[in-house]
Amino acid sequence: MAVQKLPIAKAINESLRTALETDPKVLVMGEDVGKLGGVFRVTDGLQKDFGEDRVIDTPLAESGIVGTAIGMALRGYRPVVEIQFDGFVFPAYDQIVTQLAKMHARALGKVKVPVVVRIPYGGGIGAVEHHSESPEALFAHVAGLKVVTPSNASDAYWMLQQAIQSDDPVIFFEPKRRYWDKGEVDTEAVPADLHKAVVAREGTDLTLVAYGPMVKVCLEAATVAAEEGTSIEVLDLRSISPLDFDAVQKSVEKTRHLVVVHEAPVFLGSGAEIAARITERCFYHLEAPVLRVGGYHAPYPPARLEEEYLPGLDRVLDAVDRSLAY
Amino acid sequence: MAVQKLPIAKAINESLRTALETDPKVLVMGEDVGKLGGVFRVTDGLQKDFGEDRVIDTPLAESGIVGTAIGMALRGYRPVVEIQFDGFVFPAYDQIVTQLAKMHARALGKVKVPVVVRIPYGGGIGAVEHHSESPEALFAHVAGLKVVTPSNASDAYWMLQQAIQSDDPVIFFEPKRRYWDKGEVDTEAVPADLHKAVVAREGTDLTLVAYGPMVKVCLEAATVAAEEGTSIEVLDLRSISPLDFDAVQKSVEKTRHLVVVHEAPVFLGSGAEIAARITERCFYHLEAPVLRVGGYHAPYPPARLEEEYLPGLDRVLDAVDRSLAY
Amino acid sequence: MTVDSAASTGAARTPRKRTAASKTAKKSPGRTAAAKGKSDLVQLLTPEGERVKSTEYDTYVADITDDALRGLYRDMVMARRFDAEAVTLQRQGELGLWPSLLGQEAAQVGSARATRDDDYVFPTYREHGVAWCRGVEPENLLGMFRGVNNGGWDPNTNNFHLYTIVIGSQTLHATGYAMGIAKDGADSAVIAYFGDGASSQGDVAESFTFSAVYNAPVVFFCQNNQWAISEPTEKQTRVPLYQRAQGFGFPGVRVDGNDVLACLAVTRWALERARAGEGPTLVEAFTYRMGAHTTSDDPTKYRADEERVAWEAKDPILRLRAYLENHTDTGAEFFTDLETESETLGRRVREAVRGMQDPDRMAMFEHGYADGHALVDEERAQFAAYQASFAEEGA
Amino acid sequence: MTVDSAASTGAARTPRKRTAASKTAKKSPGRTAAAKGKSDLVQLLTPEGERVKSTEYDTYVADITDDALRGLYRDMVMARRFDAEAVTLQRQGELGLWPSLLGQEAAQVGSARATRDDDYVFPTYREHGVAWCRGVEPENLLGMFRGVNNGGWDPNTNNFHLYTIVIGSQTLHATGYAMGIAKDGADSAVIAYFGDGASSQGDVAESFTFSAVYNAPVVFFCQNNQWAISEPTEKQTRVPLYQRAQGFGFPGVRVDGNDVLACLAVTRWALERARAGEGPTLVEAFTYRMGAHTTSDDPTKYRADEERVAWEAKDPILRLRAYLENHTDTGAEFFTDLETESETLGRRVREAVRGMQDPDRMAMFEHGYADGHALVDEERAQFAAYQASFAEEGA
Ligand SMILES: Cc1ncc(C[n+]2csc(CCOP(=O)(O)OP(=O)(O)O)c2C)c(N)n1
Ligand SMILES: Cc1ncc(C[n+]2csc(CCOP(=O)(O)OP(=O)(O)O)c2C)c(N)n1
Ligand SMILES: [Mg+2]
Ligand SMILES: [Mg+2]
Repeated sequence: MAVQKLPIAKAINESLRTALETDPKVLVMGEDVGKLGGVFRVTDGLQKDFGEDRVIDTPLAESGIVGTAIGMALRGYRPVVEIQFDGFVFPAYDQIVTQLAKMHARALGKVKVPVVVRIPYGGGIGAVEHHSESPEALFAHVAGLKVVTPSNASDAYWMLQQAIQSDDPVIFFEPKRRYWDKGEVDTEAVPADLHKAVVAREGTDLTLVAYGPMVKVCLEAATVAAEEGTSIEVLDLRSISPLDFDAVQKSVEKTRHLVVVHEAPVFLGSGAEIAARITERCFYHLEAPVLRVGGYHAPYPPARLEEEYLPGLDRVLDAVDRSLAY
Repeated sequence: MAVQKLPIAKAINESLRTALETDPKVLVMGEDVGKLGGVFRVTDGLQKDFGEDRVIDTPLAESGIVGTAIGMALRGYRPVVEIQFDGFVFPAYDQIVTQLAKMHARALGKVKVPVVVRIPYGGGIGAVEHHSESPEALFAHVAGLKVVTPSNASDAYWMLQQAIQSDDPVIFFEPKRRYWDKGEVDTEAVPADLHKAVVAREGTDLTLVAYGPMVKVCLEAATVAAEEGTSIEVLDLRSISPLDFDAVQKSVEKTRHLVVVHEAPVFLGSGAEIAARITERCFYHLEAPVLRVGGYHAPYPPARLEEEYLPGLDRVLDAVDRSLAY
Repeated sequence: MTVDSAASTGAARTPRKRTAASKTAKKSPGRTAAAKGKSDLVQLLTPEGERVKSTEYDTYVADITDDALRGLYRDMVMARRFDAEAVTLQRQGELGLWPSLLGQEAAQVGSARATRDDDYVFPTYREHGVAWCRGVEPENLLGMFRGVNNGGWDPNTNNFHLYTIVIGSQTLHATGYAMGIAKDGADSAVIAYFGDGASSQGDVAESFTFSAVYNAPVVFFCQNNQWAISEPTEKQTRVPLYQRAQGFGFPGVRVDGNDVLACLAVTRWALERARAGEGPTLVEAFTYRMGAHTTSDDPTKYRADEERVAWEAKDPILRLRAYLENHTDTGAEFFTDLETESETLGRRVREAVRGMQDPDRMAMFEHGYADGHALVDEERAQFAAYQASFAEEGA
Repeated sequence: MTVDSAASTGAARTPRKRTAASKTAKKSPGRTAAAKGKSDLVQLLTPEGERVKSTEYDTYVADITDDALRGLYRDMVMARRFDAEAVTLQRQGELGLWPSLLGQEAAQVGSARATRDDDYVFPTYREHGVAWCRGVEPENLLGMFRGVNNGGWDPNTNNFHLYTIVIGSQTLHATGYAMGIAKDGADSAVIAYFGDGASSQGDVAESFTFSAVYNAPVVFFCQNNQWAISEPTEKQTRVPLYQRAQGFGFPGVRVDGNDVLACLAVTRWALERARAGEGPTLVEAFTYRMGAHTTSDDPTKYRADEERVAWEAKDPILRLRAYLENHTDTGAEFFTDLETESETLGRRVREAVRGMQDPDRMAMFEHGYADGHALVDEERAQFAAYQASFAEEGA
């Protein structure tokens, strides 16, 4: 059946399954992706159905995982790599930044390295250190990479399809705290462009820009605000590099107020770039400075404090109020 | 003699020498820092004078260098680590981000890891790939690190002294294309606060914010602009984390125009944060959006194109003109 | 943390000078063995609890009296009891996660009791038994798994570093620390724990290189518990792990990780090498993770229960108990007293955890920096004002 | 890139099926040698140019006729000549930098000539001699050192990957590529070059782990040229590097890197192991960097000239010349012709470099992405408009 109601984790699993079925060059690799099906069960059942040769349990070495994936891509494969948690991508950072991101340009376009790096990211799951981070800006700043993140099951399915089909390396951030949120997935739909933002809710008074796990929070904020008479437009960015500034601009030209929300620390987070660029593009439209709600300049706190650290409904609405009060 | 005219590289050398002399816990380590004195001769003569035990040629492994430096810091040493070029810091990125940056907080303040990571950075020296990058935003986004960069010999000497004395890990970016620019160093002066910006030139019409290698370009731009009747204030940030927003704000409240210049790619570069935050702080003061001049979203180009890629006088003045034309 | 200091906490640190034993370490046996690439498993106590003679290692445990053996037994039982309590607390929702050491008590207690107070220990996240022997308050280990902090003890109190979660990272810290010891001219040593999975990380290889090149006094203690979450050791290596060391120029030796006496002997030997200036050693403790990887894990997905059952026969505690019962005059009272004592520990830990307060929300702005940071100050102030605004509303 | 394909460029790719030789590789000598930890240097040609018998490796060069030897000699001379020209061009300001291969010709030519066209090569930044044998247009190597590009050839034309500057990275790419070959069921193999310094990088260790675990058909060819810029090999390891492999479960062998015949034989053996499904091999070519690290380097700061002088006596080209002169009917004409040919190469390269155009400034916006990127499009357009504004001003 083409339309199913699936949790995000399962939508990703289905997307991987589709990719493995339709393209023999697609590989899935990572720590514990085989029999265990990944620590989040995202790759559940894939090794059983596609064999150890295509769904590969790797040694515990992230640089090795990405580095060998690059080699396999050079050989014509399309590896989809899983990094177990956000905080464990850094041993692979060198391979991602100096090799994966630059190899196509280095070769003047003569080789392609279509590697997808899947990273469950973000907090809110009560985990220990290194399991709750949002390092997307550290990848988006680097030319040669594309960085995307779905917020719902349908996007999870389709954006991963598109990421795998892309000839560019794609860092695919998965909002782990939303893995079990269900949504409709139409596997025969015509998906939106991978790198375009979508309006998740229309509104007229203020624009909330978010992506991944924060879209849900922003939609809730919009609902609450609506009850209070404020009409909020929620934009789901979906892609952080490239970032759909046109869509943000269009919304802001209408609403004249912009608040950006992400879990990552505010300082040099993607909100900084959005604020800078939208202010440039909409200097005469903005009635208030772009406000940002995000993490603090502190290591991600222990789980018992994460609700204080993470942008929640109250902090988003506070920023909305401050923006509208200008 | 207390006052000397020194090139930046030599000022750093003197600063390391002073540190080695005054604190037996200070160590210098890195690839080729010993007999060779580093590929830029910044550590010239130090091993000869302080021995192999304190000026340590390391195996060729950046993660190992930073990781063992952390261990030595836990033992009470104050290692000053050299990364040979900007593009080679990434193998150490994991140790820097997950260990060095977080260990003090992880231990609830019970341990300190006073490691300085010196990184010659930036382009303009006609080098091959990986030798001309400006990755400062990738460190400044990470809580737990401090990120500084001098633009002249006196700051090179003093800021390194302060970085070594700091109990926090400091990423010390050295503007390699300026290594041979001379300036006066007073080794008995009372230095400015490590994390405060300084006004490098006063002006009234527009503020240029820069750091490291771009300060010189901005000062030149200010000179040219002055001839054309425009009075530019140039702010040398010196510290990127923390970033002295108060100083920028103060200047912008006066000039009402701000242009930020750095070599790093504009997208998610430190200019984004400055633009976002200063717009928030100075929303009613700014007569133009904050403009940014920097690198493009492309891998650092081959040397023959770097002058096109790097912000130069013309591009800075163009931004000045655009800002003032608002 | 010598064997005799059976008291679990707060042992005063007593640095020692080089002993005669350490000076003779040069001619010690395992070194030659390793150089020969000997693949034997060092074992001093069979699974049935019979003492095996070892011309090579017996000298390293010659001082171990029956009392000392009982001390080791007690350590293992206490560690297991503590661990079981933590698993229960996790099930009850008091902890977010717990990585159980079940099955690895001998590897941890044997190696830890070989260390001196002035040695330094760099653990992974599973070294609860080592922490116990080092004198870390057991409840302090639970804070990070409850989510109230990221490391709840002062590493310098017991020379026991914080748990490190990013696999392999700590081996470099251990090496650097050991390099520092060498610089200081001290004769203490460092022990770095890591797992079979960790052996694949580049950092571990780099720590081997650095420690060999600088001849750092560090013992790499690899607990090969056969699994890295769901991956068996074959996914990390195709030869026994202890052999890895040879190619870096230092000896590696495989010890029965479920034999506390052998672990003690081999680690003592390795630490003495370190003290004697002979540089690093790799000890592979061949053991088994009897439980799940953590309380979040479901091992039925990837391993047959027979495997665990087979390893149960090699249980580290049972074999020492068999030895104590059959070859010493340890009375039944010792075991019942110990059970009482361990139950007391369980209760104490349970109460301590339940009484653990959530940190104040402002704590998240603390300790990011030792010397302060303007942005943190700004954000702290904004956050405080924001919180205060609710209070005002409420008022 | 077999020995017979002496033509330097554009050799057609001729994949071969598994040969009898490769099937018998299991019993091959070096493997046992390595397993035994044999430290002998494999040498087939002494520095004086005398042929040394080797029961182990002679079979691997049994097909090497005098003509083939002359081919190898020619390769080395051409590589050296090309290299010298590049050094000169750097001095003249035509190149920004040049890493000379001087002294490493035998290691490079011997190993490269062991590869088949359908094998794949992952070089560092110094494998000019390998590039030559693979048929890469020499002038293409110069682009990145002139600063006109970051890699001036299509890797798939000669199965010769781009130069990799970040030390050690390419060993993982090589391993992944080899894993892909295995997946394809092809019988080609991969050779990964790296230096003594690189052996310390975590990536290299991880490539050893991955290649061993997946039994990937890859040969790790380490040119131990004694120096990593200013650091002697002792700063990277305290035992011979070829031994590193054992601890990862595959053989390592040390070959005289200045003996082109031995390098050919040992690499053939290793490649046949790979083709036969026996997995990775580490070859350490013991050689010497006779020049500076790069044209930017000043070796007088850190090494005694006597060392270089001593190694001159082991020059790879001189020893083969001695052999050719003393043991074959190679006439003087061969050498004079070759000199002419190499001078022609020098001239051609010189002219090609001088004629190399700077790239168009818009090129910096190209190839960042295969599928395009909105921000790049925007910046490209802005930049073009900005440039056009000068044209307008000028007009
Ligand atoms: C760099 C990194 N990658 C992945 C993980 C996730 N992870 C936690 S424990 C573990 C397995 C570790 O296995 P091993 O080293 O054998 O130790 P054990 O858990 O068996 O004690 C993994 C993959 C991590 N913590 N760090
Ligand atoms: C990750 C990294 N760190 C540092 C450098 C700078 N660097 C370039 S070559 C070199 C020495 C390499 O030595 P070796 O591996 O022995 O190769 P060789 O140059 O001798 O051929 C160094 C340190 C680099 N390119 N990459
Ligand atoms: Mg394990
Ligand atoms: Mg070398």
